Amino acid sequence: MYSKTLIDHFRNPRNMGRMENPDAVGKGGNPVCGDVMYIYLKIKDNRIEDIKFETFGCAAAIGTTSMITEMAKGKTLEEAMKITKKDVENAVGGLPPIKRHCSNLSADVLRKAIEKYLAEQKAKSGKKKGK
Amino acid sequence: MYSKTLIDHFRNPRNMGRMENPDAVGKGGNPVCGDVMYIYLKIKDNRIEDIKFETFGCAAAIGTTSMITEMAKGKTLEEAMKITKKDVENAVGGLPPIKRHCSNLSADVLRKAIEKYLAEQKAKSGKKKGK
Amino acid sequence: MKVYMDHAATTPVDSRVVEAMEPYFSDKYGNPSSLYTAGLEAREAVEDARGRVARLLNGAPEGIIFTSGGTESNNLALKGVAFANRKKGRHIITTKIEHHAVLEPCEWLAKQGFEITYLPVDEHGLVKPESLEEALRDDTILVSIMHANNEIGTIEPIEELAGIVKDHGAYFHTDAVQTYGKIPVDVQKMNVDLLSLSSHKIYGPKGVGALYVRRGVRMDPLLHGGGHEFRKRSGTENVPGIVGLGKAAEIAEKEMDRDAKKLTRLRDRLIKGALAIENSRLNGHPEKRLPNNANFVFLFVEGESLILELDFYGIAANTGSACSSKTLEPSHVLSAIGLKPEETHGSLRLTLGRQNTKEEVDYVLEVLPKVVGRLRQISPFKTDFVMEE
Amino acid sequence: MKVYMDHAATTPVDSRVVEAMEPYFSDKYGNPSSLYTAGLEAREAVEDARGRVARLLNGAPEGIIFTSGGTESNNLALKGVAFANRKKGRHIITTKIEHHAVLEPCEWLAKQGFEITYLPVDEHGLVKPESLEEALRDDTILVSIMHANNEIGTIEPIEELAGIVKDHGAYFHTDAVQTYGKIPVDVQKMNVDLLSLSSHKIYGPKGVGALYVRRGVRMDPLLHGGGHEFRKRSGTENVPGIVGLGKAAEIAEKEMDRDAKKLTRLRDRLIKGALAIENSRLNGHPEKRLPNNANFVFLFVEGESLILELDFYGIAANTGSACSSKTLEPSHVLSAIGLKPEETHGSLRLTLGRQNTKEEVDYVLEVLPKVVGRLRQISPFKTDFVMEE
Ligand SMILES: Cc1ncc(COP(=O)(O)O)c(C=O)c1O
Ligand SMILES: Cc1ncc(COP(=O)(O)O)c(C=O)c1O
Repeated sequence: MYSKTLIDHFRNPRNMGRMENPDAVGKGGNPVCGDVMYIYLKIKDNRIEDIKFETFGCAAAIGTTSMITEMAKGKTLEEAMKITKKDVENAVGGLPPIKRHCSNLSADVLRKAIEKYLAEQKAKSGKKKGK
Repeated sequence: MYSKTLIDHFRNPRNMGRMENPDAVGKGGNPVCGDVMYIYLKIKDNRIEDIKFETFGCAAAIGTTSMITEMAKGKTLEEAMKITKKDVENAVGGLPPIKRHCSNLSADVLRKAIEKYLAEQKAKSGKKKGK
Repeated sequence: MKVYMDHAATTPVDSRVVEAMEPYFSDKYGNPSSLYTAGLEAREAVEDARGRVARLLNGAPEGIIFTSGGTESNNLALKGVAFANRKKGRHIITTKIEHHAVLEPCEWLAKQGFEITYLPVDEHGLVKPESLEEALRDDTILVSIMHANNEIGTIEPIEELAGIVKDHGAYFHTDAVQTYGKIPVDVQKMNVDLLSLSSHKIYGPKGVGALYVRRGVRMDPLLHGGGHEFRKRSGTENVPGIVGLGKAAEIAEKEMDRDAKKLTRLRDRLIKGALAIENSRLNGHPEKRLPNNANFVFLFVEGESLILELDFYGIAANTGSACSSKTLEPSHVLSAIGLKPEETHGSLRLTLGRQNTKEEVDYVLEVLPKVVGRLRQISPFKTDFVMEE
Repeated sequence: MKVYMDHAATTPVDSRVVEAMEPYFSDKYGNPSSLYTAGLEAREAVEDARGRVARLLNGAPEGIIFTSGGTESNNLALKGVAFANRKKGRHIITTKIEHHAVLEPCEWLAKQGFEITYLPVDEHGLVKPESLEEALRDDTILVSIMHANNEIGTIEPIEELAGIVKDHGAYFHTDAVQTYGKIPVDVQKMNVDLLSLSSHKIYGPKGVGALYVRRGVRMDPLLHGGGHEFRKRSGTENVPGIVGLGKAAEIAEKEMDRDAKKLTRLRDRLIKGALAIENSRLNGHPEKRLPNNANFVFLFVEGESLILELDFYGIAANTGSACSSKTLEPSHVLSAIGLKPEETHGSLRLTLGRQNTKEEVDYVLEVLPKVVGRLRQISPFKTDFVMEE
């Protein structure tokens, strides 16, 4: 059912846990549906310096979130935002069809985190300018 | 399915074959239905002196006809006429329900033969009287 | 000597099949729906079998729906298509010589408001393509014609018959229970939408079969439940049974051609020998027949007696006689090819299998005249069925 | 250590059962409908099994209809009764916690013009007799309530429920797939007209089951064909499967009481130990539950993850989590007893069997806290399901 890679990420999740004072947080999913991901980012010079995650959900949800943290770490925000669901799916070696939609949300969550960060930065610099 | 007794009568039919110059013949069944019995009688002093049969049909048909020839042989006509379907069925050690009706006709055929014989005798003696 | 010649009724399970099944009883016993290792193992075995079964009919694995046997496959095909398409139409076409597992569902569907046309066959049991053409109507939703007949062995021209239906919009189903694994079956070439097969006719275990369903066919399930078998047939998968059917298909794929050649030779020897008995006749088509099927009429004897008598000689055979059936009705197939009722009583079916030998055939040919002779001796009919008065 | 604790899903076939089945594959392979010795031999084996299966539910052997499993038995009961009695009425009563093999046929029947009432259950999964009384109507033809629930193990008061229906004229069916062979089942005492059972849940082979039908019940067949099984279920009999079920019933008759006592002890040890994990809860009734069933919720973890993680430790278990189902819907049973969706995700079902030992239970109790702990560490929820914004 699951690839070796996915199972490895499920069993040995990378970058797992909450982050103190993150620069950005992305949240996605819904406990009612059974999959919730939190992605925490430390950003420096437009680059993801550190990344952490917490996931409530099935092996696919945990494994793909773990995977994206590896993929995103060290990338620029622009690069990181280009990571798609499909990229994550490919990186974990494929997913059962039924898992593609609801459990593979990490790319959205990461993008949301970055967008929020960028919007905040903009607002801040706007404020600065506005001052 | 069939009792040992029936199978024995099927495999080793008693009194089997056509009879030359019988005193009476009973016929029953229908080739369309798959069961036909002929019973031939030699009668002397109101008693069945000899009896033979021919049967086209299933093992139940062959076995029960064979059985009735043994039961009837030596009996008076009155005694022989009292043999019922049920008597034959009991004598062969029972029959599968589905076989009770269509294949167990020999009692009827024997009765028919005797009745015909008695009617002929009556007609003959009537004629004699009438003369 | 023990001679089993009723392979159209059922076959012994091939020892290689038994061996393949064995681990799945007490060792790899997981439920294929389960997520843990034992479940995945069972799932893999089921999917492996699905692939093998599919390959032997040249169809997609996703088209194979495992069932409990030929009867369920036929019921699923007929009722499944009927219920799902009844807004389109309520007319179904089949033939007079189908197995009861097609005729009875049709009669039940007739009670539910469907209209059934039963095509006639010629004296050899062949469906005439023209009769199908004539019977097709705008509201015909399904045509079901068997690939080969189980009693007389006649092989129908399915490719041609399905070709007629192809542009019409009705689905074409064929009951291939007597052909799959015995002669080539190719759903692409035959152009069929649904095809029934059964494991115990091809040296696999009883209690398992399959329905091939072409992608896109609209049908309701017959067994509703947990959504197994692509939501078309629910129920915990019969894993050892399915593995057994898969193995039987694999063996058939390799050995079918060789078997068919051998069986044809034996069959022809059997037919030639048996027809030397007087007042005998061959039923079915002289050439277009299953390699393993011989079906005779021996006048003036009755089939059930014949079977029991042969059994004493260790020979297992079958008959279309009314006396041997649960309903006391003579074979509808023999009637459909024009036999009179009194003739159908004397029918004998011998169906050969993988294990049968020339010696066995010769033994049957030695016993048969004796047995027929003895029963004719008991019978009042010797030259004709007329009852003298 | 390998620990199988998913016996409600399926069981290993008992080695005595395998042994009983073996002769019927390649040796005594006759078709029970055949007239010759091999056929009679097979018939005898089938009837012998029928007697054993009947005895374990205190019914007449003629009431046992062999099927391909629990799903077919349920479908046959529901659709068979519905179609044969629809002139009398079109109302059927069942419950919200039935197996899919009852719910799905009901939904299909609803599309065919039947009306279905789904009774609610209380927080322990019990059907309230009053709710059945209220639901009964003049046109109610069938009531179907399961004997024990497969997920939470709650045992329903069938005797009382069937008593309510008795004088009403509707038939009463119970799905006893999880009870037959595990706890006493007596169709006379329970007053049921139809009862479903399945072989692979009681150490028999997959692919066989039975429906008990009380004499006089009006029903249509579901599989039409050659008229097997008292004309109620056609198809060549799965002889080895039926023999296996018969043997499994025979063993259960002898060992059920002893097994139930042992399993209850193990189950209670398991429940006590597991509830020591914080934020955990037992689902189902505290007493009226199957001797082998334990069902928990562990908050803040998801069931599929739990199953996979346990599998790494060699433990086979089950969950009602949506993520583990084909439809991505959470368990309808857990919802019916009032669990919130986020809670159902964390459900874990452990069902014990004949082979399980105290050591295995203790191993599970050692592993379980670790596994739940690890997943909670990964989870963003630690004390509540609230998503902070
Ligand atoms: C042509 C045909 N169709 C269907 C069936 C029914 O198959 P099964 O016995 O597997 O239910 C048979 C055999 O009995 C058959 O010969
Ligand atoms: C209560 C209940 N009913 C019906 C079934 C279906 O039985 P089977 O898997 O034999 O089709 C099951 C098991 O899956 C069950 O637990």
